[in-house]
Order: sequence, then structure tokens, then C-alpha cells
Amino acid sequence: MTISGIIGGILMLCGAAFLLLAGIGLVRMPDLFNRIQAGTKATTLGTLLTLAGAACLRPEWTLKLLLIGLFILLTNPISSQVLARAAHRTGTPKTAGTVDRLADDREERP
Amino acid sequence: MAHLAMATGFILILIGFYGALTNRNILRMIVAFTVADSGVNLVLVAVGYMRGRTAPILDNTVPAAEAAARIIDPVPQALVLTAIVIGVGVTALMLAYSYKLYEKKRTLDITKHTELKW
Amino acid sequence: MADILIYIATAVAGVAFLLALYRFLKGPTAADRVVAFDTLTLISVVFIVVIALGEGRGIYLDVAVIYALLSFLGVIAVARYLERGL
Amino acid sequence: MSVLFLALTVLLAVAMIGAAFVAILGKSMPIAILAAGLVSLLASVLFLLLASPDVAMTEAAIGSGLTTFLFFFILGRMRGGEHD
Repeated sequence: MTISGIIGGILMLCGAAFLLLAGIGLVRMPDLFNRIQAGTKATTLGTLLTLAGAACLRPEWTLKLLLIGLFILLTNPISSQVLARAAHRTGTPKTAGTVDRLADDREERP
Repeated sequence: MAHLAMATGFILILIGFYGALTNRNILRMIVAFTVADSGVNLVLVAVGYMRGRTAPILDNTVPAAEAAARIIDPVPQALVLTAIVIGVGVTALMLAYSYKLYEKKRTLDITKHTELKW
Repeated sequence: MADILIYIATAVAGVAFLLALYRFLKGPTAADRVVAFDTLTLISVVFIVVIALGEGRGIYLDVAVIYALLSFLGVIAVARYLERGL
Repeated sequence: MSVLFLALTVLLAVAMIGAAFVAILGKSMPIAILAAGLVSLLASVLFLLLASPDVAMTEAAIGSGLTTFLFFFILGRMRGGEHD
């Protein structure tokens, strides 16, 4: 029942709320690229907030939690970018009304 | 908790054997064996679990003086550690044989490979 | 107080886990399932941190380090395969 | 905390059985391999709940990372013929 414990709990709750938003976006979004948007950005922020909350609850674990956060911050954008590139190259169907400047450029200058 | 994990392991073993017996594609059969392998490891770890105890690694929270009353048995964990490593070796061997079979006949259907010798 | 907040946070993360699992089981294309796989891995990292807090052992966090590094490898392998590159 | 751990065990068990059914009955080969990798990855969280972090580390590294990579390597070499 200290002040840092309550701050840590609230940070963990915020992180879990972002994870829930990512889950809802993963179910409700219409096509693949929107799902990549929801499923990697929101989970990165949610996991980092949860790690910060755990660091407030247990200050002696801060170094290890910082290492985990660094790895997530390095690897998660790379994986989402590689996945989006693969999906774009294999011609995944997009929802109606999508503006695709990359495909237009490829058609003009093959 | 340990009983639930053990039940999950047995269900995974049954699902894996069902898939290995009913699929015709060789790669599908290897994937099903991998699932059954995970189930076997889960059952072995769940056998060694004791309620209310913690992991057998000594550090500040578990000093060596009171370790015997607070840690679980490390022998099943050592067995499972060996089983995981041997499992990946067996999987690699099966994949190498499936690749040789594919090079020979250009198909992965198990009913097309009926010779006793190749 | 902090315990109750951790309980609620884990319950909310569990709901997110179920939603991502629904997308993994149903997803129309393979790439949808890869996105759901990535999300499930990150929610599992949160679960590992909660388990380490509950047991009070700092050694459990090493598993989360391995997780954060190796989920990346699986996603990269699938994406390179889908791109006809591997 | 034991109620929380029991609820996590139920959640992971349901997810593992669902992923195992996808691995057996899924339509295409990459989906089946990915689902088998998910079974290994969730099994490693369950190993951690059963108080064995060393087994969890090995399972996450070998069962999920190396096995998935091996399967996709072989599947990429076999491209061109019929898989199913």
C-alpha cells in the first residue's frame, strides 16, 4: 500500500487497456493492412507500459525489464514492416476505397 | 493446476496421433508428431510439479540453507530438457528423409511411396 | 490494492488474448494468422511478467527476454516464405 | 495469486487445444506449421506456470524458433511440386 505500488498498478492497467484495444482492432478491422496497424503499434505501447508498471512495483528488476523493452522496441517494427512488404508483394486483397500510391508508382515506372 | 496441465498434455498427444494417422501428406504427419512431442513434455513436467513450491534455482529469494523445503524436484525437468533437444534432432532427421523422398518422386503423398527400397 | 489492480489488468489482457486467438483460428489468409501470432506472443510476455510478479522470482524474467527475441524469428521466417524469398 | 494462475492455465489450455486443431486440420501447409509453433510457444508459458523456467527457455528457443525455421526451410526447398 505504497504510492509507487499504486502507480505501478495503474500503469499495468493502462497497458492492458491498450492490449485490449489491439485485440478489438484485430477482430474488427476490415483488411490485412489495418490489422497490422492495430496489432503491432498498440501492442508495442501496451507491453512497454506493462513493463514500466512492473518496474515501479519491483525496482530491483528494472535492468532486466529495460532489456526486454529494448528488444521489443527493436524487433516488433521490423517484423511488422517485413510482413506488410510480403503481403503487398503477394497481392493481398484490400478493402474498397484504398489509395495505394506504391502500386501506382510501380505501374508508371516498371 | 498440475492436473489440468496433465490433461492438456494427454489431449495434445491424442490430437497429434490422430493427425499422424489420418493425413496422407508426409509434412503434415511430421507437424502432427511435433504437436504430440509438446504434449509428452507437458505431461512429464506436470508429473514433477509439487503444490506451493518454487523453481529449483538458488538465488537471494531461495537461499541454499532452506532450499530442500522450498524447491520442486529438478530431475523431471532435466529429463524434459534432454527430450526437447532430442525431439528437434528427430524432427530434423524426418525432414531430411521427406526431402529425399520428394526428390525421388516429386510428390509427398504417402500412398505413392510403396517400395520397400529406394 | 496493487494486487487487485494486477488482477484486473491480467483479466483485461486475457480478454485481448481471446480476441487475438479468435483471429488466429478464423483468419482468412496466412498473413492474418501471422499478425495474430505476433500479438499473442506479446500478450504472453505480459503474462510472464505477471507470473514473475506473483511468484516473486526475478529469474522468470529471462524467459521473457528469450520470448521477445525469438517470436521475431518465426515471423521473419514466415514472411520470407510468403515472399518467395527463403 | 493461485486463482489467477488457475485462470491463466485454463486460458492457455484452451488456446493450445485450438491451435493443435488448426495444426492438424488447417487448409494450407504454412498455417499448419505456424499453429504447431504456437502450440510450442504457449506450452512454454505453461512450463513457467509449472515452476520450471529452464525448460520454458529451452522450449521457446528450440521448439518454437528452430523447429519453425527448419520447417519453412524445407518447405521453401520443396516449392514447385504439389504439396497437398
